[in-house]
Amino acid sequence: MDKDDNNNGDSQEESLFEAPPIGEQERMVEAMLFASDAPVSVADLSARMPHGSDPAEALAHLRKRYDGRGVRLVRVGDAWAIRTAPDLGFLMQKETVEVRKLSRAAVETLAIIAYHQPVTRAEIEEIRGVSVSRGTVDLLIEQEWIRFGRRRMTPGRPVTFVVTQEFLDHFGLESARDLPGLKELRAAGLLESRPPPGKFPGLSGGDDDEIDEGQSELFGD
Amino acid sequence: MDKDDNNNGDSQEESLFEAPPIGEQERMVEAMLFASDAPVSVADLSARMPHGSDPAEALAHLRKRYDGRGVRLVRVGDAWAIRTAPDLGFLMQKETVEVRKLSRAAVETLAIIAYHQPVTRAEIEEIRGVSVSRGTVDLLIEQEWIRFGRRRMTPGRPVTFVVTQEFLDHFGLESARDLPGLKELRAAGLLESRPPPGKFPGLSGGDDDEIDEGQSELFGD
Amino acid sequence: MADNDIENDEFQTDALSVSDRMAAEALIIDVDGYEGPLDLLLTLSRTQKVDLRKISVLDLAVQYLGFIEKARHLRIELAADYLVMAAWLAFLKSRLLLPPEPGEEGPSGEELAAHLAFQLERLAGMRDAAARLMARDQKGRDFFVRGIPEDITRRRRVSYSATLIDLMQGYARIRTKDEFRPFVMDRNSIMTLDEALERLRGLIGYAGTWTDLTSYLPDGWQTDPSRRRSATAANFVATLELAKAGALEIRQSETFAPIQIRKVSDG
Repeated sequence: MDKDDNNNGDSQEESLFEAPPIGEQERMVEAMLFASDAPVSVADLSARMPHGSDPAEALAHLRKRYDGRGVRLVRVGDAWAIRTAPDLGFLMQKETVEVRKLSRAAVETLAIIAYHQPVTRAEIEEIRGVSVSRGTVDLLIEQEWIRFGRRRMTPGRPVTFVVTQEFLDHFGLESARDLPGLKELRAAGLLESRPPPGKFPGLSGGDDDEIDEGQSELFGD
Repeated sequence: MDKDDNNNGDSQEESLFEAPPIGEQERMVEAMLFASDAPVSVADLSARMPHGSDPAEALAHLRKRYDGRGVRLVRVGDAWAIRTAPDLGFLMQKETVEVRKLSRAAVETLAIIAYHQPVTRAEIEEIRGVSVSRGTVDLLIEQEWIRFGRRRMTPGRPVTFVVTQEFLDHFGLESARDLPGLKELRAAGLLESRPPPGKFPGLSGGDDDEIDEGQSELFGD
Repeated sequence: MADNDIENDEFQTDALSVSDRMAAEALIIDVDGYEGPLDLLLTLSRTQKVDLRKISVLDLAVQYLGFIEKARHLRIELAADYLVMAAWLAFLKSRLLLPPEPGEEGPSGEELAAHLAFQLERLAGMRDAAARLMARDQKGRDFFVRGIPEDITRRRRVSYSATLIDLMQGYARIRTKDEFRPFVMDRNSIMTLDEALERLRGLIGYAGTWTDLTSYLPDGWQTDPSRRRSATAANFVATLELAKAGALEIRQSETFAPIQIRKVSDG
């Protein structure tokens, strides 16, 4: 394509700034369409490419190159975008996961289970100071972050909760023992105020696990 | 559904569902990686592809195909992602988000964690010769560049820090083994932990059994 | 700082010229710019212009001590760790210069020097590594992710997201709250200043004549030792407050004698 058609630049400029080869222009268009958060118009492409480039031709090449591939070049109004091939839509549906923020009650319940496992529902309630709703526990089980542990050998033989491998994977932990303790949370700046010295009120019914000793002991070997 | 097939697949099923040709698998991998802005693990790809597929081989083909193009296939830990070619960054000013300027302390702390991981806070302090401020660790965790690793099996069981997949992705590293200059540093013995002869003043850290006490003193308030 | 006179003497004998002083200050004034003594040592070591592995730790110790000395001349406050390092380097210097005393314990001067050299080289190595790391192509600056991640429509599963930070903060929130609990419960044997003040303000109107302070302790606070202690202290501080406000007078006939209070008469 003749550069004069595109630009009004005088001949001197043309000789100084030669347009990149079309293969290079194709790379540029590919990268811009990939990274852009909205379809990009030919004018936009042109404005960002070196002087004398011809995005329309580069687009034509790129479109041909993607022909029959897993993604393709599609036109959206007067702009262009890269989209996955429609016949592969079934692969995307697997990823069909709606992400919701976990409620504060659920986060706290989960944290207590992680730090104090195995822990009974009554113990969770004692620590949080409010009752644990059935929905919260169900949700965490459904999410496969907690599961039932062994029954406690105390009157009533209450079930306990423990965290799962899925939980560890999700939170990037190698084991529940690697959860940082209060001191470390504070050191990392995640805990604002320094509480007055004093023992953590013991959980009722704790048999072998002595929670009073604090976090580091809890997960000690 | 595909997942179920994988899990329950017995020999009968295998003969019924033949894996798609490798060219088709390549398209699938291409589509899935294009669709996602985060790296996708081989296991994830495999779970979403039809029974008998070999995403690793498809990835190898695809990587070759994108060689020299405007986008490229990069490896991030045990996952894969498509990223624009770094030489085309100049086209992308519009997409550039202002990256928070890291303090010298934060940069050095990050480097020490990357090169010495898993590393305890006391070890970082020993190397830098000054205490690590809470804000620094906080910032790096928030940035998702570091996370808590395993506890060290030494007295006090201090937590360690390691770098994340997001760190690798951000700095375009396939794995922590590809850190620049790692080999030279190791060859020079600079990544070994070498206990000081006798007591060494001024620099925090030192011997491990002091870590726990030291932390609460240093970072208490 | 204690020996000002000695310093003044030194000042007169080897008085620095103004330009010398300026130069010294330029080096030292920036002491806040160093991240601790090790950083300063690394900077000083650069002036030796040799490979860090061949550095002379003895020279470095002398340089560092000279630096500290200059700072003292210029009356610059140095953080404690700089002074600790100076003391240690003075010790190291003597170990390096003098033959070891027979039967002396501990590591040799050479071992200590070798470790310091190792630390400096390691710190320099990590600085260099950090610079190389930051010089790499970075996501969002040099290369980019997919701008339009495919909008994936949900089919059956709802995934709840929470980060480790959420989890840890949640836990910290509960733990912090609970650790306050015993403190709150303790308060039934503690009388606060506010309580005592409020009560005394009401009672003071009746204290026209000198009255023993202890007679103001409320019922139920006079027998149990810890409650009595708390109530006495609170009442005493409250009387001081009221005296300061001009509402009452306090007197005590001799040391350890009963403290008496009386309302200030309007007249």
